[in-house]
Amino acid sequence: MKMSYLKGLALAIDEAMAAEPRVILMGSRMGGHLTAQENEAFAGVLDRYAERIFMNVPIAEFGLAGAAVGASLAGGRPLLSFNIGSFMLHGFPPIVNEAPNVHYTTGGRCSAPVTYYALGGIRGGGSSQHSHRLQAMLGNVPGLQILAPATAGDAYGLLKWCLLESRNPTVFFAHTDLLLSEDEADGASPLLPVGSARISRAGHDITLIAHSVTVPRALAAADALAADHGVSAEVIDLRTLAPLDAATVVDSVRKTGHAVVVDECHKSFGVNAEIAATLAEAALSHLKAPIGRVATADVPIPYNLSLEREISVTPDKIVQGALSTLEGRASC
Amino acid sequence: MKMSYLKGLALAIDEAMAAEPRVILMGSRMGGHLTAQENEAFAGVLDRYAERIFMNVPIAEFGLAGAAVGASLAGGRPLLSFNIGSFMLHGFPPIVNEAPNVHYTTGGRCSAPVTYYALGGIRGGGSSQHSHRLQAMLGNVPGLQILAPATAGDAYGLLKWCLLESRNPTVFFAHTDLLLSEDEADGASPLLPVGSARISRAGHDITLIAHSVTVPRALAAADALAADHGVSAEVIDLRTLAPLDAATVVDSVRKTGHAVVVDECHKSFGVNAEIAATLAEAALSHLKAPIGRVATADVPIPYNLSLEREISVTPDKIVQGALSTLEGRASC
Amino acid sequence: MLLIRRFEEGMLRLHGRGILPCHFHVSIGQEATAVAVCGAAEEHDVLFTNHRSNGHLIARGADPGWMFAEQLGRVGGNTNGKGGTLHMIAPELGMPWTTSLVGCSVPMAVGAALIHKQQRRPGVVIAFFGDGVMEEGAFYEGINLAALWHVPLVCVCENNGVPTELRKLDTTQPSTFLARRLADIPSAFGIPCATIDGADVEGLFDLMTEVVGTVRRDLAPYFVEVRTTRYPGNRALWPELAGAETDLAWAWDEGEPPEQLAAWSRDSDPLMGFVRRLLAQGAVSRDDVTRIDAAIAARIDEAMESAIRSPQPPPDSAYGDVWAAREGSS
Amino acid sequence: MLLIRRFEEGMLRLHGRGILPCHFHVSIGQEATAVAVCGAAEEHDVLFTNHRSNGHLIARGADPGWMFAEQLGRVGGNTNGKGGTLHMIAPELGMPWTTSLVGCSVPMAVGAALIHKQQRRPGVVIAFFGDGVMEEGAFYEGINLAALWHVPLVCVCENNGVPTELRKLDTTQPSTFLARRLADIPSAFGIPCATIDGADVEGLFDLMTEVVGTVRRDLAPYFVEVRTTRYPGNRALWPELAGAETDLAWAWDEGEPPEQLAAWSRDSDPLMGFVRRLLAQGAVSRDDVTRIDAAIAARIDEAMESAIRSPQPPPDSAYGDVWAAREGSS
Ligand SMILES: Cc1ncc(C[n+]2csc(CCOP(=O)(O)OP(=O)(O)O)c2C)c(N)n1
Ligand SMILES: Cc1ncc(C[n+]2csc(CCOP(=O)(O)OP(=O)(O)O)c2C)c(N)n1
Ligand SMILES: [Mg+2]
Ligand SMILES: [Mg+2]
Repeated sequence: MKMSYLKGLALAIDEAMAAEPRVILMGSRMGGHLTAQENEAFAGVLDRYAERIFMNVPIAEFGLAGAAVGASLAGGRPLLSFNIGSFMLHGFPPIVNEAPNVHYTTGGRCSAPVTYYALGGIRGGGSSQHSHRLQAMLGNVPGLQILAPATAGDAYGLLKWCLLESRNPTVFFAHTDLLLSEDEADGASPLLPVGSARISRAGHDITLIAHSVTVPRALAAADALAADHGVSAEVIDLRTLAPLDAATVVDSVRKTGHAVVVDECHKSFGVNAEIAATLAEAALSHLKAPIGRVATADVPIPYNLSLEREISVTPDKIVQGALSTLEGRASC
Repeated sequence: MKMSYLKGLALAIDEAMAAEPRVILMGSRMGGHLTAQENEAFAGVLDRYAERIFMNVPIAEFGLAGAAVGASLAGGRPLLSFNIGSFMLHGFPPIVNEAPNVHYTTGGRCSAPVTYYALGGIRGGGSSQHSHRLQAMLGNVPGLQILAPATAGDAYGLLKWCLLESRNPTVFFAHTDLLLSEDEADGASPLLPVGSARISRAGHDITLIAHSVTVPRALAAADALAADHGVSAEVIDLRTLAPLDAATVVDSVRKTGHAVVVDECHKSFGVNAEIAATLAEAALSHLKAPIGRVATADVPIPYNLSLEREISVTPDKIVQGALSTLEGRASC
Repeated sequence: MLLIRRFEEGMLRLHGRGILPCHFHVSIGQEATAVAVCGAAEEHDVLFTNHRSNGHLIARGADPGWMFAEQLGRVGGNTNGKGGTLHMIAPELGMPWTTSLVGCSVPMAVGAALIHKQQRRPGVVIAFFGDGVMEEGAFYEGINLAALWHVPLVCVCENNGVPTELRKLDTTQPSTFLARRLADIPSAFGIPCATIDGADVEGLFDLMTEVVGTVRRDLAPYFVEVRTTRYPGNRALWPELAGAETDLAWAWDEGEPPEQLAAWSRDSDPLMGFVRRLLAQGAVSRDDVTRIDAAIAARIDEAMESAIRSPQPPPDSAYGDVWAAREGSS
Repeated sequence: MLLIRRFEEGMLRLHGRGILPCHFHVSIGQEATAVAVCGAAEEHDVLFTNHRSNGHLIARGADPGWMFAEQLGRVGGNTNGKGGTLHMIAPELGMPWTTSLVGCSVPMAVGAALIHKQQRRPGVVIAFFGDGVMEEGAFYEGINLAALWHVPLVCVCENNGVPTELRKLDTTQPSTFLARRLADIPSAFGIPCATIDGADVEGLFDLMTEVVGTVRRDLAPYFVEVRTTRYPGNRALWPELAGAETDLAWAWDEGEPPEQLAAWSRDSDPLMGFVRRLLAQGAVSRDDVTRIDAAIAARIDEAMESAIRSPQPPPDSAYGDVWAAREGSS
């Protein structure tokens, strides 16, 4: 069955709430400005579980993030939606410094199974304050699961897993530019435990390592590389950033000998840095060329759409990065 | 003149406040639990500029961080001390999403020359909530200068530069374990613009890339490597993480062919990842072995001091990491 | 008020033409607040606006020309396409930085006011913000600091969702914010408060003149809650034109507002109320009103068209302005 | 109260021996609050304590043995050396997680109370926190949510810096927090409030019984400010013994407290006051007091010595407990 990413989220929530009465839903809407599509995807869900839905809330990201931790400590399994990811910064004290510490600091006696949801990313006109991609920042927080799936099926499977199975705190990043994308998926797909990457396209000349919105862009680049340059690119969708499936990445690069990391975070200190470092540590002898890093430029996000595009990751830039790497040059 | 790191900070503040009436000092004390030593280092300073000192403040990190941005917008040059770095998380909305955006988002018309000071790091019994090292997280924020000097002289020079010359927002990380360390420095040292690393010890077999508290540990490891293993290690003190002096790092590794990044951040997504990625992109062909990453383990910080030591970066672990790299093995 | 209204109706037309880059906000029905506050402000004062900034800027004297260009992200705006609708700034008018994070402006305004006081500068600081700000913790940290440091700060809280019949009172039914009387909170911190009907521009002007004067004299914070009733076009996520653009002739009963606008226009629109009172007092004639309106409409049309013709900023300008040059070097 | 006092005096002795890993806190002078609140609480209630947790834990029934081990970071504590002084927990007593971030516990307690209500669980939630919490924005976001969701939450604000002469009133001189009457703030959010002298354990017990009962019945939040006067040993950054350990014989004028302690012991110590009243009422004899105290002292000494003998956790245990196993698997 074809399903949109938004519908995948709605279905995961619907099924999880049906299966598990401890699941509650808090916070803001999940579809950004796609109100109509969100309403359609969620039709019925919010009514069906009305007494477990707390979506009419004040503008109080810290308070809500903290309340979600508390709810998880008391035996709830809360999903808190921030809508726009940038607002998650307000909730960093609980998200970074409460939830991920609970299990460890209590010597394994308690845990905080809370799931935070946000639309990460550059969204068109969001300018500097509404376009954050916080996954790299949060990656430096031990004890926090970070998910950034790229497809409807994975969004469904991972979110449902978080709500039903995980006993760790999780941050789940969706992306405005993915919400309406469709792929084959259905409610019968198995739960998807965190920590496993997916090879989205097999190839043998070069590995493109992507996550979230950069996956479809890397796939488009792989098409262009094949069609225009006769290059066979393997595309890896990381899906979960913490825990990271380093083995899949390393194995692929051992095979292709070339790697370009594709990342919507700013380049410096981005997810791309961790992947490149992992390869430099674990696959160095297999690398035939410098690791390319195609990422958002190290500038705040500008408002104007052509400027925004200029500093963003595009299939074109990925193609250029791949070609540079294949020629043995650094990509920037 | 021998000077402690604390004294370097005090002297920078004293001289900057004398030279520039727009400098104000806000927030909490700067020396953590070293009250007596802090009082001695700052003797007189707080009285001398009493009307520009706002150190009796509520527990309101967000409010203070925001107020500091506002003060800088209105023509002040504030220094805001958080004391313990973990509390800076409360101030992330202004620190991450206001100050660094001002210059860019106003098209270069305004700027926010605010300096945030904190004691970063693992401090002995701080447990999970009081031991943060936030420099890697903040590295992914364009427009934010990040300083983490290791010596009294650099602390003095960089802090004074921030207070007098910089027109960009800056986060300055000191470290409890550095505050009492002494080195040659005096008030006549030149201002130290951000963005330049220092070669703390020259060597030719391997490059150890460190910052903040890992610099003395890397130097100790270099001594041991020389004495016990006949290895000549070059030690680089990054001093400023953003902007990063990649050239100094790359040049050194081109020369030695071996690199170990030494970092008190958690390993995954730490500063070490950015440095390793920079090398994998820009110096790959010169690398004779995988890049070693010696960093704090990916676990929250435990309370017990022997557990804390177990997961921390020590000279021993750096020596082991260097030897592994020299043998061509990954260091972990 | 009329210039603001016509500017924002112009924004709705731009939106209709599909050329605004993204979500935006209009302050239709809140114009009196902007006009009264900026009327009471002086040149050296510093103002912080928010995501709903058009009124504040125009009332402060900003030119609709660059404002349209800014809204469109074009050259000729104030930021060369970098800031845009959520970050409308005018440093030349004492509006150096605009945040769109709900709540952040309050502590920033406090810090600015601290500098004004500490450097003995002329000028107070004025912060405009919505009622939603009081749901954010930053507000409380900010007002506590304002009270602690005793800084010259005027907090203008635009409570823009008050039902018509409650507008002249000082309490509302709790929604997501549980305090029934907003002013109770700053009062608890020892900050003087006033509450006023935002449809009453004359009353607003008198009050704001007094408040700003008091803050200027006492160098201490003040909190004003201005209560307005939501414009029917502001009920959905995206603003829309409720029925029709304002026709000032409704003031003399020539034609009628569309049904969805009628009650609001009659009871809650500060602009129509003001026009009606001016006419009733004989301060202006219908002809005056029509003539002024036509001139403003022409000015808006021209500003809008010139903004639309304005070029996109060059792509590589995206890489500039990250780092400010060091002190004294620029 | 006496067990708490002797435990914390034991902490000061451990500190004197230089074997505490780091900075710690004692609640000397606040014991009555802990005892009264925990006395009013029931088994199913969930409690959130803070960095100053010894009293809350002991009053809830925690054993001094594991508590000393936890304070020392040893095996035998409740977290195998991972948590320590800032994170004293007791899941078995309804205290699953302790934050030492000022302010964070309030929203967490609200969320826990939401679950209690939504799952129709027995038990209310009780949050202990200091007056400093009201300087943090999180507090306000938390109480607004508590009022919005109408959750069974008892906020116990321990205002521990009130001058003796003001303790029975409900206002203080503003310091870094500008609200003179703390209760004004929850009141503004529609939350019922009470204010009480923290040296009056009987009064506290009556009040807390009533408050906890009301919250249990109405499933709605309540705020209590408990006002205590700072123990002279709690004035510097590190706690220290002010003069001498408490000698209960001071209650019958055998010997005298050291000068620095005398006024506090006479006017502000809830423990000494209680002992004096019990003696005056004839409810206990001097002998009873002495005997009980000796038994407690022995228990504390033994607990402390056994904790000191307890081993360090094995080094590689540092790498465990990062990830919790999936649901149902453990
Ligand atoms: C920190 C933060 N959270 C959420 C938002 C999203 N947001 C933008 S405007 C708005 C409503 C603000 O309400 P109010 O302050 O009353 O201003 P109004 O829009 O009514 O003028 C919200 C929630 C934001 N911009 N910043
Ligand atoms: C967010 C945060 N900021 C600062 C601190 C440092 N700190 C620890 S205890 C304390 C004082 C708290 O005062 P109060 O809440 O009144 O509790 P008390 O110590 O008086 O019991 C402070 C500032 C902290 N732990 N957390
Ligand atoms: Mg509003
Ligand atoms: Mg206190």
